[in-house]
Amino acid sequence: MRIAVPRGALFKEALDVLDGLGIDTAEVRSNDRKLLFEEAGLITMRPSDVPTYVESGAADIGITGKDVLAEHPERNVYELLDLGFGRCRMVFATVEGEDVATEALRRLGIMRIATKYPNIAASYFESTGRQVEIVEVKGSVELAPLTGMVHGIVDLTATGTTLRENGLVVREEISVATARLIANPVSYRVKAAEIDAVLEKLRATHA
Amino acid sequence: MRIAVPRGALFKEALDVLDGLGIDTAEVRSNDRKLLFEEAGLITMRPSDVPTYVESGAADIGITGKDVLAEHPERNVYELLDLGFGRCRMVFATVEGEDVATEALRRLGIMRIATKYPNIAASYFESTGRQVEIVEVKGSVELAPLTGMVHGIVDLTATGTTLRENGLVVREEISVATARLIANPVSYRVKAAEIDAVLEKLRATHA
Amino acid sequence: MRIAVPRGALFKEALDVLDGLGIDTAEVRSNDRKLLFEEAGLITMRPSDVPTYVESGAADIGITGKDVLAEHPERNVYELLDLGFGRCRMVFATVEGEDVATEALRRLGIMRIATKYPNIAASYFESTGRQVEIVEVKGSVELAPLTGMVHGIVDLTATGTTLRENGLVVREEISVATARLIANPVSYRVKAAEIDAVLEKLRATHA
Amino acid sequence: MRIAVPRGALFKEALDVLDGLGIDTAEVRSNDRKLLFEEAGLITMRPSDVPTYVESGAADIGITGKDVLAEHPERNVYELLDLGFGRCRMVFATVEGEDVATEALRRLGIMRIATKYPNIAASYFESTGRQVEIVEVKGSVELAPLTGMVHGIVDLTATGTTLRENGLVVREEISVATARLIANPVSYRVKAAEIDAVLEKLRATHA
Amino acid sequence: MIHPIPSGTRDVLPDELRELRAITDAMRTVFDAHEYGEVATPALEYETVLTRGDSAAADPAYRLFDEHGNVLVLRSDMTIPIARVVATRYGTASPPLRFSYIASAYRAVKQHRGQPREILQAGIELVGAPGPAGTAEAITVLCAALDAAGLDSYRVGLGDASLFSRALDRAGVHDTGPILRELAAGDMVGLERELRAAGAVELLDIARARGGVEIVPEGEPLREVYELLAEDVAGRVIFDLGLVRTLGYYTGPVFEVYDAAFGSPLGGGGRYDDLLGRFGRPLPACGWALDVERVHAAALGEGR
Amino acid sequence: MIHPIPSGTRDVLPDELRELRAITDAMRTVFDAHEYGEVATPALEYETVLTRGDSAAADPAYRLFDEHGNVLVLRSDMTIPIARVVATRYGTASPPLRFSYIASAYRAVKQHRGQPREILQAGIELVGAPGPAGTAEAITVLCAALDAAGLDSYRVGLGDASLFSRALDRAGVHDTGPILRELAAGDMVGLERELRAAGAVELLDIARARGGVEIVPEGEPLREVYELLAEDVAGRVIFDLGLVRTLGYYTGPVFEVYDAAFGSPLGGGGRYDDLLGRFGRPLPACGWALDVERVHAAALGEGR
Amino acid sequence: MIHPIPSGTRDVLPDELRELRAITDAMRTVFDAHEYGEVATPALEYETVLTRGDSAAADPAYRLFDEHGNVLVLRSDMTIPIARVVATRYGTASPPLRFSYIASAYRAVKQHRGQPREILQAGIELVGAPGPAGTAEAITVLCAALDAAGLDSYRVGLGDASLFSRALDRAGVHDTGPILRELAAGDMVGLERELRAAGAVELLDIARARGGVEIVPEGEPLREVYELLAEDVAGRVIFDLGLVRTLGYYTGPVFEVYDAAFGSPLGGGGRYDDLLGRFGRPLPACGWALDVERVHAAALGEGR
Amino acid sequence: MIHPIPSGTRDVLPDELRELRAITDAMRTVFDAHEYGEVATPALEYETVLTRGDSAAADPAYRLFDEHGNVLVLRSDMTIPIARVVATRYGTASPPLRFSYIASAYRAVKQHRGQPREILQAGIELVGAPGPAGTAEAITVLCAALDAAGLDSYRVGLGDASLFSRALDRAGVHDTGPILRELAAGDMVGLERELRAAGAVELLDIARARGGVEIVPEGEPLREVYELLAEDVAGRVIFDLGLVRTLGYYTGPVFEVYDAAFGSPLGGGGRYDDLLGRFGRPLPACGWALDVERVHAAALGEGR
Repeated sequence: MRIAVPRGALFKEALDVLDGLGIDTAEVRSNDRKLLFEEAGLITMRPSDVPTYVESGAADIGITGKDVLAEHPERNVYELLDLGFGRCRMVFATVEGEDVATEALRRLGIMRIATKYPNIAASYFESTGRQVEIVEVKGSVELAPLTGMVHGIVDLTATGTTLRENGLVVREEISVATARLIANPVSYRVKAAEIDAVLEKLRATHA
Repeated sequence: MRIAVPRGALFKEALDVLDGLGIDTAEVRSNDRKLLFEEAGLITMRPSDVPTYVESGAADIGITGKDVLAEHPERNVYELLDLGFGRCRMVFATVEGEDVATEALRRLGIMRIATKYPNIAASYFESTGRQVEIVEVKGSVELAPLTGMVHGIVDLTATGTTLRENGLVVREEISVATARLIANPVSYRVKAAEIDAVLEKLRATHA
Repeated sequence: MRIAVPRGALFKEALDVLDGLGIDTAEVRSNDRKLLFEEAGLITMRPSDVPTYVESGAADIGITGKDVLAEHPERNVYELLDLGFGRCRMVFATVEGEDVATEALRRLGIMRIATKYPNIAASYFESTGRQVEIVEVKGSVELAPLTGMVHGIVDLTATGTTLRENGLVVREEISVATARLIANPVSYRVKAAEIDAVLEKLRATHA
Repeated sequence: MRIAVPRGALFKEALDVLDGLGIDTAEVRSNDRKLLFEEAGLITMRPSDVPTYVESGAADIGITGKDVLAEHPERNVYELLDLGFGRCRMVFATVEGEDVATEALRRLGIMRIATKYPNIAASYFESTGRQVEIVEVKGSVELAPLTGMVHGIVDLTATGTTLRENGLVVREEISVATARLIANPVSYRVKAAEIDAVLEKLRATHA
Repeated sequence: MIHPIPSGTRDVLPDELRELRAITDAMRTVFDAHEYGEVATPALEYETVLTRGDSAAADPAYRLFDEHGNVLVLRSDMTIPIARVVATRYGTASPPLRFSYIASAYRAVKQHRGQPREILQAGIELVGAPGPAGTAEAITVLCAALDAAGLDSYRVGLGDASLFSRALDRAGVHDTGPILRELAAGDMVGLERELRAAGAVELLDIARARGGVEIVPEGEPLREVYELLAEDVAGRVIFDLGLVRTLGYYTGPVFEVYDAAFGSPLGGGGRYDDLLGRFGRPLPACGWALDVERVHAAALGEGR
Repeated sequence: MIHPIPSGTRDVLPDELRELRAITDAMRTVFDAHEYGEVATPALEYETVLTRGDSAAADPAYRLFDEHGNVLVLRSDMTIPIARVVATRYGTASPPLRFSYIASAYRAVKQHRGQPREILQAGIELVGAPGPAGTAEAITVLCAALDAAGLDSYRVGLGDASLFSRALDRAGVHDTGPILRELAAGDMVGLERELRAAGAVELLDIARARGGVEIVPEGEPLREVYELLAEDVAGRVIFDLGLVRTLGYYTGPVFEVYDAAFGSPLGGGGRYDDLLGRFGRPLPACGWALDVERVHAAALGEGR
Repeated sequence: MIHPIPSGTRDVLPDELRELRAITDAMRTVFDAHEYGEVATPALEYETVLTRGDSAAADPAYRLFDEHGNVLVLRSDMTIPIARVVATRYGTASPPLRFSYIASAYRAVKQHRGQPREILQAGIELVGAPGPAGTAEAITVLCAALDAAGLDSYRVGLGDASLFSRALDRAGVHDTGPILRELAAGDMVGLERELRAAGAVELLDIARARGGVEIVPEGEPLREVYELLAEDVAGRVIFDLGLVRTLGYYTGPVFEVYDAAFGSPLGGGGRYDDLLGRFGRPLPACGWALDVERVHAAALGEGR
Repeated sequence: MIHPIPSGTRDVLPDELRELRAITDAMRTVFDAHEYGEVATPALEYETVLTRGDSAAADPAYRLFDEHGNVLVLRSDMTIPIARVVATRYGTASPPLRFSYIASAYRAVKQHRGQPREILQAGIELVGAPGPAGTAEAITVLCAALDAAGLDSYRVGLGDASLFSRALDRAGVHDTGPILRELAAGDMVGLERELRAAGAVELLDIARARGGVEIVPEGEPLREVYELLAEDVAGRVIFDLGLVRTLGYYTGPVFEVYDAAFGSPLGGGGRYDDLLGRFGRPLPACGWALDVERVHAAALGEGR
């Protein structure tokens, strides 16, 4: 059985989970450049690639954030368990002081929003009756309103520190995300016994 | 005038270019967390966000790689100068040994290709008469063929070291990319004198 | 008030109806070439043109056959009264003897049908699960199957004599048609009193 | 070989043509109700049905007016010879006096036209830059403008008498139509010798 | 050279547009005076949004797909788009809300029928003002707009979309579909047949009744509306108890504008107290739309 | 020169087509042997006809309009067209009716996902033969077709589309929509949340149960089906009590074909005892479809 | 209940499909024997690709948009898709290349004309074999396929798409558009008028000539083709010097199949030596397609 | 409840619409004062008509089919429709003809770019008045409209669509396609590469020149236009010798409106002396269009 492991913010805790399953993560912890650990059955990658590998069957199961899954609901993977760690909030934030986004909405009919999560942001504002223009950015979203490019942002935040440091205030909370265990649909059947064994152990720990 | 500066592989050389223009980059070099340097007129960001800021007018000019521009030809920015540095090749690579991609093409009619550059990859294979299924990944592309998820990859490589380390060989070279100076179309006119001054200095250095 | 009067099979009885309303039809009866009788408020035309004139408001009311109305349900006219005369049947007929239409359906998957009523014919066979190819003809429909052009016909018949003379037998009856009084929707309101007076007299006679 | 013969205005002269080909038309001339004359190889029908029978192959050749062919250019038949008789003009006519159609065009932007030839009429006005609303009627077209339903008509006229009798004047002539000999495309090849024999005789007479 | 435009559409040149603009400017002045704020919505709407309002709105002239394969339609009227706007953008605003518009709508018409597919409409929607007062206000603004457009001899046909259904209900008829279908089609022969089959042939007289206020049964909302009308407005009204508007969202009084100089209605409207609820903001409402080109043609026709 | 073809489609050249034809010919021989008569239907169907069968069938890759403005779609499977054929053309024929097909179906897939939109399917429909005998016959023909295609290590996942709904019903849960939505999405976290909210968290174990016949509760139709299977067919079965097929018309036992050499199911099917009734001819039915190109890819994968 | 299917399409039930399959299987055996490798291409192609082959290919029955707004069409024949395949996928392969197909094509037909829009075609393309040998090979395979389908009395009309143009050129006529348009429309009256206007009325006799090989002028390629045909094949030929195929890509000999038992041609083809070049791989080519359902109808008609 | 509208479109509510109407009313007063008669054309045009004007007009946001399968598009600007009107409806009228419009246009934009697809435009077309006098009149009306809209700091970029082509011609460069493509794309790197390959790298300086009238070569039409401008209008002009408008029909002077308060041009226009001829009425012409919402946003931005 092959497991897709997220590097980045979820990495450490994901490895702890694997330790709990009796998987030897020593090499993974020590080798920053290697990605594929055949012996341990692990593949490390960016969290947003985890559903891609699991969906294709290149990994049987994997760990990634709910934010990634929510932004790409079209991925055909099974979501087996909420691992609880990596808790973050998806928020709508603007520069502190008068709310320029609302004023733009009234006089221009629309507000511009920067985000890495265009699907989540678009459906959130649509559901609350506000017309927005989504500007997709790949890097530090908090920069966008400071330059005047947008009226506000939608982004994931753990502690809110980065937002505060950039003079942004959270205006609305959209949702909460944690790490999830996911599985390939074929593996879920033909490797049912192994996957169920993993689930049992994790439930004992995380439930 | 506001300038969008790419962090990452192009960062150091981009700052050297700015030094040559007489811009004080000391604070930028020393402060890893700050993004907006009002005094120096600089905004730092991921290379792939540079065209976004410049197109919107949030930055008047910016520096980014040709690969970013080629993957997103719809961005309405002016490409003013080839800065020459940051030279990389866009290549098609597969696992060394027998070419599994070609065999897949013959019997299955199609080969699967992982890439961060779906537009470039798709149009390359289309132009060479090969049917492909593009798998877009966000992180380390070289991992994908090792797991069997794809038959080959299209990726940017500077030295080829990462490819070699992962047992991949370059089968075909697609194009070459270097850093470019770009400008917002309105700034290009209403700030013509300032932009031309920059260009003159850079041409003296880079041509 | 202007009345559209059908020439042809319904002509005589339509004029009798008008006589009953106290309208002087003498000139109409005697003049075969004149079409517009201003004084009597009558316009004579082919039955299939009656809904056209009434819908446009060029005539306030008119008399025509239900077959015409059923073939053109898109005409926006009010159907006020069944005048009872001009009774005909819409039938499906084929050449007597073995039913070539059914055999065509089995081996060729389709049967060809000639008709002046393509809408009625198409919806009838569709509703009975048979695939047909409609051949629209303008003149004597009964000729079509005799030449081998079609496997059967859909046509209006009063007595069945013409069908019999041409060696055709009625296989199925589709519907029955009689003459109807119709009105323009605006006239129906702004000339409500006059139209209601007509209706009252006719109901006394025809109900 | 089977020949489709038009009843109506072209009937007499069409029969004369057939006489010239050595075909015995005596029974056709004498029997008004019969449609199919197997022995003589003749089928009689409305001129507008002739292309239908010939296209399907139910008749090998036929005679009909150019107006019928022009209104239905989609019919896949071969037009072999201009027989010269049955000469008529397709005209645009309005009520005599001030031209109400032109005034409607200026203030309402459009004029309404009644016709039995919607395709010919629509393409004529389109080609002359006038916006029209076509009202298709089946019977006496000259009635339509007298009732105010339309501003003008497009119709076929031989002598212009009917138009004059109804107070209409020809404003423009659209085209001229005569009787034509047409053939089924398959018959044209597999019965080439017989058809060429007919053509030779007719050319001797009509050219 | 021939450069055709789509059937059912046309170019409007300065002479005609000047006359049409005089009409719309006059109407806009009426709307402003009555405080109906003008709104504009996209020409294209999702079909699923329009059919939420009324399934008959699913048959406009032009339909296409967006890049996700969703069906878009060129709007067939402005009532449903404004209902959508109210539910989406005025979710918490206090009623009544008054909106006006001057905009093109698109209709499906048959080939060779020559009818326009692109129709310039002027109209209002009064949201959150219940009838009969709301209905009377809408009819009053309607007559003001027609007067402003220069029409002399127009009449307003006034009926009630629920009246006949209620009568059927009282008569104990449950399967009303076939009956109402014949009524809507204007087929009195079919209506009689269906009523007879349902044992309620006596209701035929209601369906056919047109005339003065005396034909309106006591207690009907139509009477209350009538009493609220000023004399000049009331003088325009013809009652018509069988009046049915083709759009399915009407719930009470409905009206249509007629002019003897034109063979079809010039416009119409009515109460639609359930429509806003289908979009998630239940509020009573009433509105109407006029076909500006028909108003223009009728004005010219009257002048003859 | 570049001459692109639509994304999600591809050309099949003689080398590959020969291998695909060997598979379809082998399957057709199986169909003939079991007396499943082959039918062909139009590639395009009216959307309103497909959605009568199943609203999920309204989301195929390609939609267009006919000359009357009706929406046409390239069919997304053959089950609904065959249901239409039975209702329309076999209105009075005596059941059971056996049909087979080898035909392309069309699917909506996201951009840059690289999945095919034009899918060559081989399958059968058994109409008028009630379960469990009908179900067992369909599974038997399925395994015969897979064997004929040369697959060695395939498995057939077997579940029941109604089992979980019935369990919810017994647990007194009425608002099952949110629960079934999570199950269909394969979101066990969401499923647990919804079950907990409905006070039925103990049902989570059913949704997750996969294994041998021992996991099937006594009295379930699945047991009867299993008992009717020959030994070699039975040996292919994995029970999966949470198995849900995306198409909404399934009413009882459902199945999916898996092969470790391929990351997605190779095909599947099940009982749909209500579907024919929606088209006016109520008959029980069962059927399945295989994706011929996936079967081919799995056969090559097994060979490695 | 009524469940319509798009006009011009139909369901094929087992009785009929068995007869059609017997025909296609017999033809496929002929194709295999002559080493024509079968290919399959997407049902949908980009309109811009098809019109590169021939602008007349831009008028198929069904057109739609992909998610980028590009126009897709259901292919109207297989010749252009195979030309695309050769240019795209066989850019460096050595000619000659032989391809066959059995596939549906889609045609625009008028309403109420009842003609099919979805047409099952069987055909071949012989790429890289220049005429007359290539043409003779294609006609030979054509007759073998018709024989295999069980037709007895068919004839092959043989003409040349360039013959009349060359005659016009020799007569010094330059503005050939109006003349060729009349010829293609089968309007001999118009043709005479245009030829007379161009001072070349004597060419009318060529346009009308049909008969044995004696009508073919000396030196014409048609004579060479004829000499290469075996006796039984040659016996099927009727020469027709005015024969024009509606598709514009033909460059030399063209042919059509007739049967007295059917009122329209059963199929046809010809040389198209320029088409491949438009796709970037200049190779001479020749091919034909038969309408399988017409072949079936003609076979039944002959039997009567 | 969510009731989405198509991406790239939006609702305009009374507050905003009042501000937009103030702008369009002010512009319309300017148009009337200069005797530009207002016209209205169908929102939908045949694609074949638009592409006759300019092939780039073939890429609007929304395309659909009419009942005959012809492609219709929501117009992407008003210049081509007015050219069509002139050719079709003013075939014999004496020039000059002056037209104005206030109408929506529709544009193709990429997903997730958030740009509007439905754009409210105000503009004029001056037909039959040759440059430079006609060009100067158009620019004068443009500035009057921008002043009336309340803009303070706008600038008018002025170039010439033919200037660079003429320079290439003088330099003996014939294969200008790749060079002009790079210029239009704003890719100066590619432009330098292509110019170098063509041996004309010295022209790069022309493509990059922006500044006062002094940069305009003697004898260029731009100088004549400039001399005809009143002082206040001339003061708005920035010359830009590399200015290229994306629409292909421009033949001489072209212009664009910039405002530092907005990151994209507010509108633009130019001379198109060949366009009318393509529609059969060869007349010189000049015109421009402003994006009313951008003008509004720039006015608000200036105010900050």
